[in-house]
Amino acid sequence: MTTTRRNLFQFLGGGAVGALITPAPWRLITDTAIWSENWPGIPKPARGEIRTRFTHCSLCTAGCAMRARCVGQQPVSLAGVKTHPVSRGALCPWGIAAHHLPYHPRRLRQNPWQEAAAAVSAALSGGGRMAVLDLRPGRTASWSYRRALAALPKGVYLAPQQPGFAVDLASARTVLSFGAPLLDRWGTPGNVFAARRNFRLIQAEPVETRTAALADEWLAIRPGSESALAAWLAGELPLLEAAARTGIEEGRIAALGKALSENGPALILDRDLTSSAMALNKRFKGTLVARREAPVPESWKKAAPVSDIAAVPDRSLNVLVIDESVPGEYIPWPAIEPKLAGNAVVVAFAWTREGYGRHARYTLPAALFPEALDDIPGAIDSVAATFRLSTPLVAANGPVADPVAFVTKLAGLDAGNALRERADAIHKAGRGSLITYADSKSTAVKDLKAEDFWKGLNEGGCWMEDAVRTPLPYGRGSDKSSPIAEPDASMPLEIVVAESPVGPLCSPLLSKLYRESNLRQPVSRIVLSPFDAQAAHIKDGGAAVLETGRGRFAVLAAVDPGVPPGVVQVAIPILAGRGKVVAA
Amino acid sequence: MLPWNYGFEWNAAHIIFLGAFYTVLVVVATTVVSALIRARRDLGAKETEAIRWHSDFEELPVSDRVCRHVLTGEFRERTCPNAFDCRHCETHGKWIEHHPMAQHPEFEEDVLGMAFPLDRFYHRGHTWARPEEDGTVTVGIDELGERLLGVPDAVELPAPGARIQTNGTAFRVHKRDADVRILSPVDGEVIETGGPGRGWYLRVKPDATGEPAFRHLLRGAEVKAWLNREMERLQLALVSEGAAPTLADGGVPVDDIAASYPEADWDAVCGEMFLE
Amino acid sequence: MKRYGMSIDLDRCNGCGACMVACAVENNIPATPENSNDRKGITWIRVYKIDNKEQFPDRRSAFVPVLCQQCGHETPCVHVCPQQAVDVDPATGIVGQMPERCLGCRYCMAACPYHARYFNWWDPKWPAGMEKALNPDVAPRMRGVVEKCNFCHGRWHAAKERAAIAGKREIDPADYVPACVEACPTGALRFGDLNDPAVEVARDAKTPESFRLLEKLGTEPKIYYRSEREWVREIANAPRPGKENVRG
Amino acid sequence: MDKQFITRGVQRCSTGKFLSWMLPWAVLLAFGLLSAGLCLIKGLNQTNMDNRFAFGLWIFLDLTVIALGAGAFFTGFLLYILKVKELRAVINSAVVIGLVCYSGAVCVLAVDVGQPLRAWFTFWYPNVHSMLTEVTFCISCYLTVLMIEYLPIVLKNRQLREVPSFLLFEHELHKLVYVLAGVGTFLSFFHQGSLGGLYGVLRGRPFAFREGLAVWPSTFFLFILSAAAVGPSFILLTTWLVEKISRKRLVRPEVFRLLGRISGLLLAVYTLAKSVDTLIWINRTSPESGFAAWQYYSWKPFGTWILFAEIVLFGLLPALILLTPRLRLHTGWLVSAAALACFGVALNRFVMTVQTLALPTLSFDPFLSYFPSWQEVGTFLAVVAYGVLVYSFSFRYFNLFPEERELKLQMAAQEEEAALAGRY
Repeated sequence: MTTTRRNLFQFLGGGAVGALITPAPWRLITDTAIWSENWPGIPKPARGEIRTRFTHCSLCTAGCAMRARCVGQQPVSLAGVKTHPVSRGALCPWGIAAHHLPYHPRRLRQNPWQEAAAAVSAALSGGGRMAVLDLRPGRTASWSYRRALAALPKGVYLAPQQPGFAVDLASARTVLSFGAPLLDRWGTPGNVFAARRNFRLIQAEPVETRTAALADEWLAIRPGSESALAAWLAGELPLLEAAARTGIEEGRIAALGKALSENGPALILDRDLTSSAMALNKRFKGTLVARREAPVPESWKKAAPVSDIAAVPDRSLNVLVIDESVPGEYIPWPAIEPKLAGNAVVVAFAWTREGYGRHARYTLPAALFPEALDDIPGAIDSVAATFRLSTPLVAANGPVADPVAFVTKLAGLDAGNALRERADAIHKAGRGSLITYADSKSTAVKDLKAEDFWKGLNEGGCWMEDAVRTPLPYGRGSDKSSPIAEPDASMPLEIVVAESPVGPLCSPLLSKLYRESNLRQPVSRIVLSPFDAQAAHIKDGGAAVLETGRGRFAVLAAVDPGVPPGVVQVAIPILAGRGKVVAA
Repeated sequence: MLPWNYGFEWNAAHIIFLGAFYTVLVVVATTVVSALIRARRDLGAKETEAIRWHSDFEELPVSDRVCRHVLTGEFRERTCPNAFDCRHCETHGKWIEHHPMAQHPEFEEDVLGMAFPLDRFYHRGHTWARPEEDGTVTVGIDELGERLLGVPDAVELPAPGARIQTNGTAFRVHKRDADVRILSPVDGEVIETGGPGRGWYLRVKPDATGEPAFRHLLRGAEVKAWLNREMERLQLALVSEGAAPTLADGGVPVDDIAASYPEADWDAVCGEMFLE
Repeated sequence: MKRYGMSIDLDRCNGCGACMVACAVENNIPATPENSNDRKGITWIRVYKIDNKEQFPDRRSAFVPVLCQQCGHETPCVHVCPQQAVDVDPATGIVGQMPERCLGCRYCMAACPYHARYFNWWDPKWPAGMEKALNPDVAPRMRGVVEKCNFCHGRWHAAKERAAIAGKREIDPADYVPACVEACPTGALRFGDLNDPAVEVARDAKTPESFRLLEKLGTEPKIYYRSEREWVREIANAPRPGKENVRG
Repeated sequence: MDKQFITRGVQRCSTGKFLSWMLPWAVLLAFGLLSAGLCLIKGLNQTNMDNRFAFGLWIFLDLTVIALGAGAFFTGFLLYILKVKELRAVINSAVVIGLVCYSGAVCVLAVDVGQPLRAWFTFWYPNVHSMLTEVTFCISCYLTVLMIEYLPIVLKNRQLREVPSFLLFEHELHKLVYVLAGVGTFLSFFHQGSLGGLYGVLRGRPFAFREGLAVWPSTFFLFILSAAAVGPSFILLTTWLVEKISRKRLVRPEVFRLLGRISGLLLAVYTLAKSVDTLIWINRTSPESGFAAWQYYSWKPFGTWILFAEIVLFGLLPALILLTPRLRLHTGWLVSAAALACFGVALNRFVMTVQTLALPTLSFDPFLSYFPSWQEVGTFLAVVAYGVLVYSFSFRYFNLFPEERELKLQMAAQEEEAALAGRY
């Protein structure tokens, strides 16, 4: 027979129908689902060999040990290191997302190094005075600044005041905290939470912060009356008056005094660790100890002294270099500005323009965690001296300028090797031991060669002095409590800081804590009691202006009956003080 | 959904649910397909005209579907069950056995001033059929029809040789906005076509001759009764289509009714009168 | 046959949010656009700040992490999903969501009493370069599908593989811990197999202070909360509207 | 101009007038399509729905229009299965309404899901235990049936039936239409029911959760009842509207009354069933899942008034009116009762969808509120406009009311008599 076209069609048709009763075409349909998985614009995570690397977080002075899970060289997640004796495997939300920092959209992209250098040397040519503001003193980099400034004719080294002591939480049994955010990114979180089980926490604070919420006792004291309570504890104020001023029943106050004196060792803390309340530790044998620093090379000792910004004469600075590369205690600009001479050159080293960059003539992009190699000074709660590096996890994403190199270059000093020199000095001193995380071993320094010590530090090791408690010589500072402040009428509200100092918003994912859950109070929001809100004609969620000694801030107001009248709850530490709120 | 798909199990839930689903699909599909097949078959069997007439007949108002014997007053009340095809109507068959319709010459051929000669049979769609000596049948539009259409604007006649069937379309007439399908009074084959001027439209070679072949058509005494009825219907139609009720006085309809009711929806009027 | 569950000590949670961030990092969950609100974000684990509805100075607050409660009986979301995109793994008792099969009808979200399910309202987007830092073990989800906590399925899978490589049949309990539990700095979150009486979680679940959310619904959640505070334990029950939350 | 397409002997307005009526609706439709397009292209972030209010205006719309469209299946059932011949006067109109409602609902559902391209997954991996699967299967099958039922109406168009094959197909299909009516009834029955089940099975939402028979919660049956009850009411309402707008008599008053009576009977049964169900729910179902029923109604604005409105004001009241023969004689009463009934079913669907989601389940939940975005409203309006357009078109060119021509002649006859009476 001859095959006609008709036969062909019949064959094809039959084939098609027959195919329908085999799984093949149906499977095909099923597989098209995969197509709708690969939605356009969905990034594919890079695959590759999984490595583990160790470093220390330098977002704050806690310097928690970190285990980075990397694909090749790229860190994809961070976790704490359980074997670290201080941080004990704990990380805060900022630390957990720190590896996103290099990709932050608001990061600086230009590097006007030449112009800045030229302008600075021009300003110094006439024998001008140069100052460096170091937001995190105590680092090796800080030593390099001080050495450079000592070499310069009129160099001044500025840094926020550091308490001369460390806090030994582990041995405290009763802790009285005047609004110190003890359980919220204070000191080294891991260390605090480990110690928490051993002490009774009494939080004296006008608003219920995270710490107050979990404290064994919350003394909801009247705003601004901390000093009154302190004064009573110092025996300078009768109980009745203390009760009257603080709004706490006499019974509870008395019980507090009893607890501090009988259930020792006691510890008294406040938010910024400077106020006279700290002096109470002398009276109650507070577990404060002398702060200890890791050894430094002898040759470094001729360094510029640490001076307080307040001590600098007004309009005396021709050049101010601000090292903002590591987040630290923020000195408000109004305190700095008067010190600058006319047309002073201000150079800020930062990762974003949103800090001092707003005021500086030049803002240079500094390398930041986890791109920069730096060391981290001991936290307030680390009793023993410690030395650990935050070794870079990723190459810098974009142009970076090294502030230390910038400053030391002016003084013709080479500090490129400072960390190594410091490490050698520590090794020479031969005290303490090196803790390595990969093998979770602790090796005495004297059993190590300098090379291996340095290598160990770079692989995410931590040097710790063997625990020695040097009791604090309570000489400095008066133990007299300061006079109780009288509220002034123009600033009717007490500004109370309810959030721990936020690190840099290092990752877009931190929106989970703010925009996506309202778990934490954003810096742009204040919280008022219904009374004050009503008085100022502010609605919940409405816009408002917060007036403080530090200027006026446009904010969003939230109303919460949990906030006491007379208090405005904010999230920015530097705003603490008195102020008033008006509707925008 | 199919045994080799994710999550399919041979359990009651799946079997009942999917069983019901597939049954529904099958039933619906079968219905549509069988309708298609039957339609195709009808098309082949040249059923179109018959079916059109039947569905038209169903659409007619009950008042228009009355039996011819009601018109004459012989029955009090009866709706035609056979779509005006009395050839298959037992009632009609029995009735005329007992009451044979005599052809009396004394019946006048003039009804309301319209000529309705008795030498022919009338279809209720206003056509007439006249058997000729040579066995053919002449088909034309009756006087009332003529007057309704007046002088047609156009006429579509079937070609000689075409088949026409009772109650099917014989030919079409266009008048003003009216496009009227004129129903055929007989079955047969067209052998010659006339036209408006010539008093007749078709000459047909009928399939059957003799009385039974014309049993479904009106004749003799019925005509007048029927026509009176038709005049009422015409009047209603005219009124409902927006013409002034001037026929009310029983006056004689003018030659060209269409012309005298320019405002009336003539399409509707003709549709009504020609049973479309 | 495992029954993975979690115990959450509300007296330890300080609401720091580490778990939420760790979860987002682990599961490649992007941030929502600036203009979004807390009802369109994706937080597989979400820490709620709750209070005793009193005024100052009687106000007391606590923090409640809420994640998928992994209902073990009549699991609401599993029953309603029209295309089997949700299932319970009999081997682990974990309620799994298959985004690649999800149609985005959101019926499961209406069905979930714990609001633990989240919809991708936007295309997933990360700042330029940040996609390099995504977790290779978890595929990002496309817009228009529902997702939820699956006890870090990626980690479970990895642990399985490691066990297989080591030639063990069971995975080492210490080797499989969800990201939130690992991240919790206060140790408020604990994770483990509720069928294994040796683990802490199983013991926590039996303490008198422990409770489960909306237990009376009969969905047998596998997340156990505990608190010494009477008013905190009240959250286990249905809402009781007070004047402050009855709004027009 | 388009006269030859209009059924012979019925009066329709001029083409110009018709177009000017359609234009605004067409504009509305265009706007709605724009909104829907935005939702499809940019995603559902265009809406104001969120993780907590996962369903919004659209689901409410779907449930409501499908309840109102129930007239199609129920009338078909009465006419072809129970042989209630009078209903032939409205069946075509009912079919068109049903088609409009169902196709509208399906379109909105397609926009409402996050991944419309995966809609077929539901057929491919059906979870036969899910009410939504039942809904999807029924709605798609029944829509097909409705389209087939709509076909004869279209093919009966004056010009189309000139084509022999159309004429014959229409004729043969119409002979088999009772089969379709039967299937349609079956499907629509389960469809209405599963829409009710959709919420009734939500164990996690004690406000909506109900006990029931076998796999079906009581809401399954309540939805069928309420839909069957308001279906005729809605046909009554629309027919009356069309009569008013087109200034014509389309059906005989007896048909109106019949529709009213059917509606009234079923509404009475429904109201009774609903009350019993509510009592069981308040006293047993809800408390057993740990929720005191009173608290649902202490969240403003949803006080007990909503329960009262649902059962008494929009249930019992219209039922009584429709069951009172004396009142049935007045179109005013009939229409307003029908309107009440329709509004009642809408309110019931609103309560089931919106209130269910607004009420908190966890003790630290707030009471939620939600307001649709303009894109949602636009899509909603698109369905309305689409309905009006399709219905108007069908009304003009197809024979939706078979008795229209006859009624017209009757009117003429009456005028005639009046005229004669005037003369002598």
